[in-house]
Amino acid sequence: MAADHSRNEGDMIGRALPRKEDDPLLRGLGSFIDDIQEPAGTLHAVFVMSTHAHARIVEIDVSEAIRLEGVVAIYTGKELAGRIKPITSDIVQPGYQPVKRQVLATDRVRFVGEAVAVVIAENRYLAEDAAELVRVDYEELLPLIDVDQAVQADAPKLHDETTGNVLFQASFRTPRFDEVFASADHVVRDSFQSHRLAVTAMEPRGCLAVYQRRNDNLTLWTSTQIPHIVRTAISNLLDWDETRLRVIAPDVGGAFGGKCSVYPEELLVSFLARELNAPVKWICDRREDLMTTTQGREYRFDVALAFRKDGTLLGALAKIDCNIGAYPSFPLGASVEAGGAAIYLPGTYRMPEYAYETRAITTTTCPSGVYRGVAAPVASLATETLMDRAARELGLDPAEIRRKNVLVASDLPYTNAVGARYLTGSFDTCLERALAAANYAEVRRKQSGDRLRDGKLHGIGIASVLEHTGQGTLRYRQRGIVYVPGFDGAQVKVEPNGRAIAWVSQCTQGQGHLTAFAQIVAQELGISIDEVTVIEGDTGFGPYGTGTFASRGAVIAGGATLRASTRVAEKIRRIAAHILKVNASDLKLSNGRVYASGETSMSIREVAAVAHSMDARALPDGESFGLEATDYYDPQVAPTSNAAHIAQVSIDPATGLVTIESYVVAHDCGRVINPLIVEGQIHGGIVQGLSSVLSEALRYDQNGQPITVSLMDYLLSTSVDCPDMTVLHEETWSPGTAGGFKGVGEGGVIGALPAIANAVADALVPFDAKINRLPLLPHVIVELMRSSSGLPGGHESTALGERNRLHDSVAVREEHAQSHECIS
Amino acid sequence: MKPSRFEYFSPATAAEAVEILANFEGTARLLAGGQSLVPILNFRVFAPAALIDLNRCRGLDEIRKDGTLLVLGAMVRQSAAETSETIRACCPLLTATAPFLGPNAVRNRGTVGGSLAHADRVAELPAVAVALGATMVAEGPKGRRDIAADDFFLGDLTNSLAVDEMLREVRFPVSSPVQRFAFVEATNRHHDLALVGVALKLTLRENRCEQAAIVVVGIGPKPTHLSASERSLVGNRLDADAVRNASALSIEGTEFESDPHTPASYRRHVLPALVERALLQAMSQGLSIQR
Amino acid sequence: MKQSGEFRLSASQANVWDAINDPETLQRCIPGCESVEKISNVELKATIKSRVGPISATFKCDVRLSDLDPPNSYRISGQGSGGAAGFAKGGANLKLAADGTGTKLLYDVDASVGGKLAQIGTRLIDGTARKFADEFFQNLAKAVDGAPAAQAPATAPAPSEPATTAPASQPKRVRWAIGFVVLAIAIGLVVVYLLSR
Amino acid sequence: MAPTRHKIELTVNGERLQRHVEPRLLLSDFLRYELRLTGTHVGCAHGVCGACTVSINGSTARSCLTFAVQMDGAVIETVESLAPRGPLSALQQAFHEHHALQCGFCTPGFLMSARELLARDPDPSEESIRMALRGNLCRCTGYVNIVRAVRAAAAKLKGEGGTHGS
Repeated sequence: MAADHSRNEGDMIGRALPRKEDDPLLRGLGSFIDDIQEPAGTLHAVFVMSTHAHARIVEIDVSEAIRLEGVVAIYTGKELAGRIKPITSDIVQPGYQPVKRQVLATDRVRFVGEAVAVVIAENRYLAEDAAELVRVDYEELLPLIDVDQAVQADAPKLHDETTGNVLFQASFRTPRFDEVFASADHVVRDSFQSHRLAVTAMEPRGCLAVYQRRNDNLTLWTSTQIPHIVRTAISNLLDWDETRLRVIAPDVGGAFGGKCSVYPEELLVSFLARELNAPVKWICDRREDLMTTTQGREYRFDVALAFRKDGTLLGALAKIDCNIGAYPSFPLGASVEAGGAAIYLPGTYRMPEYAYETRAITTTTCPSGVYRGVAAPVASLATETLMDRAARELGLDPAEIRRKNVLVASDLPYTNAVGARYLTGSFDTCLERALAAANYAEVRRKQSGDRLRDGKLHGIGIASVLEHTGQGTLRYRQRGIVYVPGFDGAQVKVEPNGRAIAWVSQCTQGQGHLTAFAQIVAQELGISIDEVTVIEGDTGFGPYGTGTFASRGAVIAGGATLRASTRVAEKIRRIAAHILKVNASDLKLSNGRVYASGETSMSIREVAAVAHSMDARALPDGESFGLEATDYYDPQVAPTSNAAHIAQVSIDPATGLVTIESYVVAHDCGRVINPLIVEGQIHGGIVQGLSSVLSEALRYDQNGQPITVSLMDYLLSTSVDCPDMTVLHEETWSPGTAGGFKGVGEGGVIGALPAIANAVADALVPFDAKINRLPLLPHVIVELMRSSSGLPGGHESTALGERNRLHDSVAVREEHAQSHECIS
Repeated sequence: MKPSRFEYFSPATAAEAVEILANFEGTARLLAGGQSLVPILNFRVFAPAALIDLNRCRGLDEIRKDGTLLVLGAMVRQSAAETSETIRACCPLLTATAPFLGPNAVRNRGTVGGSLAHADRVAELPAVAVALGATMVAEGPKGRRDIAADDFFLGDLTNSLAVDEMLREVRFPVSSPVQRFAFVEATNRHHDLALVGVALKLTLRENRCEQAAIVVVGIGPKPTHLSASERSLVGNRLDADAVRNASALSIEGTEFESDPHTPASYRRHVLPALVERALLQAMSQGLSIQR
Repeated sequence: MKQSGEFRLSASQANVWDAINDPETLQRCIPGCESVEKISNVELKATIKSRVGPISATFKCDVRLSDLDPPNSYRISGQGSGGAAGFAKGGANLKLAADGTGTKLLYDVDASVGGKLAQIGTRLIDGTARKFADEFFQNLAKAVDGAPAAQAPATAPAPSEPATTAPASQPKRVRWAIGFVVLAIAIGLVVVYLLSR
Repeated sequence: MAPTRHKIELTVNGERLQRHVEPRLLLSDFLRYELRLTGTHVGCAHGVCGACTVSINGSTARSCLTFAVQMDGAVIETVESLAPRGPLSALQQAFHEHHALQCGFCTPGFLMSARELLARDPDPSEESIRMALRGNLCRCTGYVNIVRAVRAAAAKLKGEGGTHGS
């Protein structure tokens, strides 16, 4: 199946080239929002944030604050209500209720951190001084922290315009589901509660708006993944001619979904620049970021998997509730997580029968949004965890049950239970390669006697995962997400000097577009990547597009770049053919020249000169001047990438601290443009997963106060928590996408959650520990061990004694486990 | 996250600093390394009228062996615990604890005195100071006075310095060859703040324990002696039973506090293991830092 | 935050009830109580300066009293606002019961806090609450018994800066006393921040 | 009332400067806004993320936890000093070749921390590299290629017996 796409000497695509974008970043010459030299007279905005999770705003007194020296203006929600339209994600989908969000809360606040007023002052220090003096009088209302509170019959309704607090619900059931599930030999089920996460890009959000009264033009620099959508939103919500708006995403310091929404601050700062006729800047600080940037992945997955005795998977049942917080994000809306959660659950396995009910529920917590992997990491956590449990209960090794059920060549192309098409994949190959590289059989043998070695419990965990990538217009139309176009575009242009420039409609936040897309252009035009410049993230140039998220960069922007480049290459051939008096089809582009069979050739620079009428030789009849093409791309089938992850962990039985000992991943993202960049994406995804399994968690107290608003309390993994990694590449090109590319941005995190959780569960097999909650902080691990039926002694035992007894109990349980654990 | 306004003073001598401190009657704050203070200023949960910067005070950075005492000026940086041969020779426990005190950039700037005066419940140095029986030398308008480490820590962020006093220097007894030390801790991430930290000092004669100091931080507002464990060791041979016994007794009469992130039950659970580890480490003459 | 406790005082129930209703006694007993102003028979305003180490905040508190059953029990509830610092809410049921010659005082407190300090100072919440309760009962014990209360944990010496006491312009006897305990506890929760290094 | 400004004289990246600063001005803001040395980034402003790491008198420090007014007489180096012009330093080059940066926001802090490590320990083990970088958060790379790059730079510098990092 993995057709041999052998690479040619001189190919640019597929090379591990260091990135073109690195140099300025390494010299400290990056251009992140707050690095941009702001014009003289720039004013600084600071927001007054709600201290209550749910309350009525009785009065806002700015009298003291406005008197402060250096304060220019203060606006409250009431003053702006009529002047900036509310943000509304009116998704067109049955079971969906749209909700309005005012850019500043007017009468009611719905989460701690919601902005109730904005202070504009000469500098940030003064603005913060003034913000402290704004007095807000609240009348408290009942907070709704979790979905159970929010769906109770007597729960207060959070939004006047809806019925109840369920903003979206959908369900699905394959025709034979009930009968198959009823007749299954074995069913494993559990309720998985995933915890809320902060995206925590190292650069928090921010924007700078510069207004020109002369022509009512606005340029907004904003740290975003979706500059075109931001521009359209400003135009719609501020009634501003879109042709007078330019949105620029400069260097963006990470995004991961957190900058994939249009935020009130972007609208406000734009509004204020025009209102005050002055440049206005807002930089989100870290506390604000942890309180207001869209948060992710607070779901409950009640999942059941049905099997035959022999371990054959028959089907899955899922009931999913998503806590989407106080407001849906825009443009993706309230259904993106709940819908995705249901769609992503069938992974890399033959799963003929499937039924789900899914709901998106609004609560008085920070709005949620897409975060790297969206619901897929938790969906995989649920299915992969239950796979392991089923294996143990059916006397199979975790590797064995996966071998039995993972899709193989003969299954492909495969249409899963919810209708998603997998054209190609290397599910079984990746699994086997990862098992071999991790030396799985040997590890099991070593472990079989005793999981306790050198005073630590050792475990190994497998995950076989699917990544839905490169979703185009069709997927967004199906889901009724009307403000997300789904296509992207590129304009490729060869200048008179024979060098190429490409304007691409996406923007890059570290994924290396400026290098990867240059490789595509260079490959098509037969020039070196040093002769190609890629420009992104500026709505002032090039075609309209959707943006960079959901692993759509290489597939869709890459596809658009490829198509535009191909058309430019064709034109080069036509012109050269005319001049060299040969057939265009006989011409090859490489090393900056156009070669005909034999000796005849001319340089692309000469062709460019001709095309720009800077050469005695004329263009062929009917050929237009210039050497450029614009094209768009929208893949007909969203390509699926796949991977197998294997983690090995050790646990300190006394403290419960988990250490990742080794990590292997074999993955397949189709045709690889730049292996260096692909591996970087995988490493980063895995560590974001690792971090969320082991330590990250946003928490709210019973009143909805966020209690993880600093990086002292919101725990990101550091270099000493992370292992080195082995990454193995499979390349089954996608026949459904231009260039055969598949996406790779999210696979790492999708696999890391289940692989690490399963490894920890494996280390804790002697305790029958069932993992259905994250993060696995030391106190959680200790609880898992102590609640274990069989572990003698409680906390009174000394560690020494406990270790001895632990040793015994491990041995005992191992024997027990042995009896139905066949080692692969 | 920008601090509120404050007046700034940069005195050249401790005497000057104390004088300014007195003038502000408790509304001024001393600035040492700033690694704990500046964050709370940036968050604006603390807005002193003035900061008195000790970084230019002469003599506060001295490291000196004075007979049986190792004297550290209040401004000796935490990094010195690693780099100073004098400290390594006189107080190996300080050196062994250094890697726990946060990353290099923090230790380069953060001071030993500042960490002690900040009296943070999750900080390691207070445990070390108490275990070693250090003496805090306070300087005020009426001159200097000694405060035993045991009496210095009153609770969260609270020490026994008067409003017009500063911590001038810290005196650690120079350790002897018959002494053994260890520091171990339980953390949420590798090398994180101490959920529970244990500092240990044993004095041995013919393999009998003559003296034992076992001090825990992280379980409550201030460093606490594990008296029952200490008593159980004194006068006895250090064998496996003694270790098991001392570690079992560590939770005897010990109070454990919860916080919204970590339950008291966890702290109670890990303390015996940490005490055992510290003892085993000390017995194997481990000053090898355990990860 | 929930906390309940019990203290034994050697003074009689009547004396304890009187003591905890005597404004001067209260101002001495309640950590950081600066002023008290009676609004009505069931409402009262108070200013409490709460401090942990260097960090302090002044809270304007509204107290409400209910379920009065002198000299036995009442329900007290209130909330304090510290402006930008945040806010605290508290409520408690308090009971006095004769216990031989002495008096048993039972309290059961429910307090919560919000705003910046609460969000940032999470790690010390329980400890601070306990400290406030302990300090009050220590002071109370001294006031009524002239001796430390039975089974009272060792109390800390006065912090570096004693809370200043503003002239209290309240009528002779007000029955608000224990309300302040609640507020003191609640507010105590707020006023902590801990970012070590 | 306008705040009193204090005069400071300091050396930044080899250049002697004199400025008047308000006491509360953070060093990070002074470098970024007054000197336009925007390579030093602010990722948390409470001393955890390490993006603002600079060198003060030869030792790394968090510029978000230091006030400019304290820097009178100090010698400060920022990421801009690593390769002011011409080719990248060995450390920067290793970061480039090993794809040790993605979004690049945290990179200046990592470079300053790694530079100090290599100056103190020319031949660090993987463990000591990870220890030395644990005060710098990266959300993109998973630290894998950063650690590999620092090892490669160490090897290269040892080969050259050359100056560390810069």
